[in-house]
Amino acid sequence: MANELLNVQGLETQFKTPEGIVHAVNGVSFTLNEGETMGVVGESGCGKSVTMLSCLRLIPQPPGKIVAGKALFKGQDLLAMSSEDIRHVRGAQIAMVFQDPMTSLNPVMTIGKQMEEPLKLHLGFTPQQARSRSIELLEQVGIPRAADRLKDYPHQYSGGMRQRVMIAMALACAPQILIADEPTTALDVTIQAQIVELVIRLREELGMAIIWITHDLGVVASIAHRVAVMYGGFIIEEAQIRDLYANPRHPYTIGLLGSLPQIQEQGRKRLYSIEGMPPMLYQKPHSCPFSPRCRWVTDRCRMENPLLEPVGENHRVACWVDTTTGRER
Amino acid sequence: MTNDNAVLIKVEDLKMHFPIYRGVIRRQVGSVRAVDGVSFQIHSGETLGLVGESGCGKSTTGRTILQLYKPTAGKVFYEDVELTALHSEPMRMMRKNIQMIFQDPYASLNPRMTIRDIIAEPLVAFGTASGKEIDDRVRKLMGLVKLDPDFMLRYPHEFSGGQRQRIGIARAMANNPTFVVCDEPISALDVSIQAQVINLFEDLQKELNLTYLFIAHDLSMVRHISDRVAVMYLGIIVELADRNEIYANPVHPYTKALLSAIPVADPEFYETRKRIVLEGDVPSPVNPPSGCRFRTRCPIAEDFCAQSRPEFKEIAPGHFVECFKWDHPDNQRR
Amino acid sequence: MINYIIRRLLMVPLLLLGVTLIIFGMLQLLGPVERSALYIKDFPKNEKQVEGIIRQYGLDRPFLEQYFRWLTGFKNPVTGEREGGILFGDFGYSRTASQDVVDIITNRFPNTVDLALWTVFPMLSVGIWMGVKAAVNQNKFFDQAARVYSIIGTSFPTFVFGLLLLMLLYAKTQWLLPGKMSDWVSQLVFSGSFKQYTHLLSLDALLNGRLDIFWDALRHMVMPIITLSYISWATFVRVTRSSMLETLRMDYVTTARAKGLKEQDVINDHARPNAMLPVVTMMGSSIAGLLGGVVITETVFNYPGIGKAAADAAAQLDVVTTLGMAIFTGLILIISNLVVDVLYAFIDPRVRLA
Amino acid sequence: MTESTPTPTGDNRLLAEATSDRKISWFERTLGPDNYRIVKGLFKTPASIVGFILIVLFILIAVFAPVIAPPVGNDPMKIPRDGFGGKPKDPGTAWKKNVPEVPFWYEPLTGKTEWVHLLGTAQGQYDIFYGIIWGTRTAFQTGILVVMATVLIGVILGSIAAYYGGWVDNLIMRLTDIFMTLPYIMMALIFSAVLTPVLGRSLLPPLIAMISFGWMGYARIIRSDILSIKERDFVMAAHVSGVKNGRILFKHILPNAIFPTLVLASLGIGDVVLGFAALSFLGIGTEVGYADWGQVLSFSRNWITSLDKYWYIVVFPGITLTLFVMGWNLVGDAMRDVLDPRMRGKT
Repeated sequence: MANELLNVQGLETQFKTPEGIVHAVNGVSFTLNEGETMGVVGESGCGKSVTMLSCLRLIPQPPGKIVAGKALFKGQDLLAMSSEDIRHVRGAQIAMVFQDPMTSLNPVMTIGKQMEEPLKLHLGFTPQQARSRSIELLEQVGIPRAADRLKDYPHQYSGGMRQRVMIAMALACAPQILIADEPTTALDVTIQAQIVELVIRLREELGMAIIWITHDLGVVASIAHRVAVMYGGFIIEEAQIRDLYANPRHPYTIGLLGSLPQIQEQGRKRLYSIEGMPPMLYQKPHSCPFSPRCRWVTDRCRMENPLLEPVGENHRVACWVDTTTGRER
Repeated sequence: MTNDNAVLIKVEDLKMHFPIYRGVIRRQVGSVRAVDGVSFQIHSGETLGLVGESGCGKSTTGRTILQLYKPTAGKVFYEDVELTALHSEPMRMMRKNIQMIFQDPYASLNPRMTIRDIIAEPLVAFGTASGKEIDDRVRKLMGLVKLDPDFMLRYPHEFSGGQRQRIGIARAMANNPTFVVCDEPISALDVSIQAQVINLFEDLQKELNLTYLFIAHDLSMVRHISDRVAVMYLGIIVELADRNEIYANPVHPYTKALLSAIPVADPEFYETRKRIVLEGDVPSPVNPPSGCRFRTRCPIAEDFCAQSRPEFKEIAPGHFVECFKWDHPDNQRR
Repeated sequence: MINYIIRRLLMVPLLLLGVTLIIFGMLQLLGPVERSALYIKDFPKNEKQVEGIIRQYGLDRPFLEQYFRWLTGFKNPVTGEREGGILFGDFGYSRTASQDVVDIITNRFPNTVDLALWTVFPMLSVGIWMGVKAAVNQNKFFDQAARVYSIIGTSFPTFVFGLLLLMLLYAKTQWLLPGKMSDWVSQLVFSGSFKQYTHLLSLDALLNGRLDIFWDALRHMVMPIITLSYISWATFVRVTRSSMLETLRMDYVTTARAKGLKEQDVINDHARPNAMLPVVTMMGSSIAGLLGGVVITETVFNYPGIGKAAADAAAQLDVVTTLGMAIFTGLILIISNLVVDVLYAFIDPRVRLA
Repeated sequence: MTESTPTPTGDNRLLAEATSDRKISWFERTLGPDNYRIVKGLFKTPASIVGFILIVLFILIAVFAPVIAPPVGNDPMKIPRDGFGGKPKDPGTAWKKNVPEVPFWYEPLTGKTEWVHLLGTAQGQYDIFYGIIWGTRTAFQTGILVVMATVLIGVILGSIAAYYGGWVDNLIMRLTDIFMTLPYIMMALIFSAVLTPVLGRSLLPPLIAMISFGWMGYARIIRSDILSIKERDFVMAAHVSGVKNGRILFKHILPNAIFPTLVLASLGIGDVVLGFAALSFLGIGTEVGYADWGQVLSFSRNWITSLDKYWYIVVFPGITLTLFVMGWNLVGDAMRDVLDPRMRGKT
């Protein structure tokens, strides 16, 4: 068994809004092993980004607040360490890439300066060392004429190129974990393919573990080893990639996969659709958050929130109903 | 599969260039060639999918067909009426038949109007209903798109994205149109909501015998809903064919790359197949490449591709391609 | 960038033309005889001379012709010298001050510059510092205090504030003084033994090594400086705070934090430079405002700058003098706006490299 | 134009989605969403409530001025004078000449039966209390008039620029630029000075001057708001629905573009009154003795060396003016939050 790198236990995060407290993450636990790529899938508002930002304590506080939980990175709790210590983890050992490359780079700072920052900060590079390393990194992510382009500002790069810069910057200090928060959502399909290929290549070269957050079940299928599906601030299903797509067990996962048109489809099949809307999370759900939309729903689902429990090898589901038989477990 | 129904919409060499002004005296220094000569037909009762990446001109095409922009050149026909030649009042009357559904459900509803007023607006504009009839009709329309008619006095901000999109659809259906341009109607919605809306589109089409122009960047959804598919790149249509044909036998190198770049929700798929990854970015529509638009990123481009624009050629019944090397061995239909 | 500057430069003559047209246009409300006051030095007026001026300057002619003559003046057929003409620096003659308007400007402008010089730094730095600090400590005590201050500051009329200062610091305690200089200083200055290198009293005092005079100059300037500052702080706090808050929500700030930067560096290197962009424009117009004469503050403290000259003339309905002041300050504002825009282009790479 | 990229569906939509489930009161339903938001903004924070109370207080003073300070002589806007003596008199000094009628509230409140100069007199024996009470009417009069006129000019010019575009737009906007370049107080001063010989000493010269040089901001804002609303999808949707141009303009574009500006502009009354008082203070405007705060304050300019003795000429009208302006600013601050474009649609 591979070494455990990140172990999150019972993470809960809330946001204070004028309308009330939003329970964005309601007790999420997972582990990430060395060199492994974990996909985190869910719709907007399911808490997938907030979970990962909470691990690095990057949610704005206030209005956000991490209420409970641990995030053990190599045995040390990221949520309990001093703000000085977590700074040495951020960017050096756990790095992040964000959704929108247009807004994630500082518009009034040159690419070079932004690239050099983590190198100087975490590795103590001299300006010259940082510069030459930046050039190497940019070349590694496929930016032509890297040395010249260090002087440029973000607005002089295209969207795809900017995301490459973000990736280069994240990998500058050879982190053990790369958290990619919807890194391809804002990009066009062909550029998206470029970025996914790039990350797969870099993963092979550098061997870091990746957490890939997305709402696109297709993108995750092409890159992840293991997938966690989130809904209403919970992980509701978690499995090895092939297992999840072949044998989805949670009604939500089944619905999500069914609502996608199949690429091989010939005639016109009606799409499976999940009726209703995602929950609002103004209260911490005490029943299964998916129960109002679920076609297998039982009385128990409306009373008690199921816990994530194993249903097979490396396959865990939070559901009172065994969807293969349609009976309560 | 060819469609024997009558042609409903005919687009001939449509061009839409947006001028760029610069300087103190606002001199025109160039133009964004958003749509640069596209031709196609849409048959009654079918769905034509229009796909491409952002900035390729697909939305502009849809809006220009609706005469929301005055096209730079080209003609658009609805049945026998040339829309591009109509003055504003006759064109307004045509809007009974031609409708549109917008991408952003948050921006396309006036925040100061109730749902009832929003849906009733086309009815009032054409005087198709009045007084109490309006309420009845609004209730029917809300039922049609599966919204609770009791919500009709609410305001848009009280609804979620998917519900708002249904309101937009109800508004478009108010005067029983025949042709609807759907401009990326699901791209702003959550995955689980997308299927709901797509199913609604299909139900409405069957029920009301609608013709759709379905614009999207999501190729798998387009394949699902369309009868025929047109692929756009940098202001032109590079390939147009029956949906099974284009997905099974893509000819244009761009279509191939685009299809291979679609994320497929099947991990096994990726164990067997490698995708074609295009190099570089889309050139600017202000200054498109000479000759073939795609040559700067094309894996099989040759020098002569830069010289003139290829013909939009029908290489098989109903299968059009704009490429010099359509009969290249790599490009052969299988 | 070059294009941008050229475009901006081309705007200057256009603005000047518009400004002078508007100002001269206002005169059309008056009759030709009143307009002739522009050029009359004698008082009481000699009717023949008035008629002569009306004829010479075409004051009864169509507007554009009048305007043209006003701009360029004319050659006196007898002496052969040019008379009048705004373009040639003849702003007319001030009846109330019994001197050429240009002379008023050259006498008074250094005083306005002197005051502006000492006001700029406290005015800009404190307000911006407060705004940044308030945003960083959003909803904490400092932020609340800054917001309260901002509301009170923008509501407190300068002249009321100024009068209260005078009441406490001058009338009651005599710590600070209104006006520009004490009598002994003015005697010294006029006697000629005090060398005027720059015509800015405070600087000249330092250059002459006369700390006593410098101290006197400061005592006269502190009240106007405080008055000008408190109100700018109030607006700067608000603008800087909201700009900073907006910037702190930006993705690139999260990126910087995710890189592991110290919070202080995140704010200083990433958030603040971006948040300052809109503030820079306001800084520019504030400095321009200072140079253009601060009418109310100068009047309250009896400080002999451009603004007070304009206010005094206006109160006596001396149109000629105020007109001259308006054209001069208009010119100053046009130039400083130009400088600010160019500077802005240098600071923001998106404009510079466009 | 270039097509917008698909809206990214990140977790930032959490709030927008969440609001749709909110309970909606009958109050909100009656007012409509935007008006409700504005009214709610009025009572959002303690500060804005204080501001609202201040404004209401001043309105009451203006309305009930004849009861609070019974008019003396024909023109109530003329501050009554107790003789012609030069030196100001302290608060509480008995009133000798032109004694006003004693109103009903006076005795129970002060315990006196004779009128005194409640807040003292300025030079020339102008009663400061009268100046303040009746000056409230002047303040509202000038404030409302200038705001209405500047907004009207701004809306007309701004809408014309936005609607016609092209050279019309260019012309109007360059004109706006030029007016913006001119220093406001200075130009108001000059224009008043030019107008005074023509119109005589009255409220009119400073009012016209302030209107002439005060409309540019509104023209700019309204133009840009209209332009951005014009590009919004719901306007295009109205076109597609076959709605006629006139109705689109009046039902879809103008209400969405102009209401926020109108609300903010009406809160600009405080600033206008401030500017007007400044002009009066500088000696421009109404004839001496007119009930107007700036003018009462300007009396103090002759007593600068002895302000410690005659503090009441500054303090009472100064506090009144400050409170008036602050009332509008407090409410305006809360409104700006409510109407901030970034906050729109988030309730």
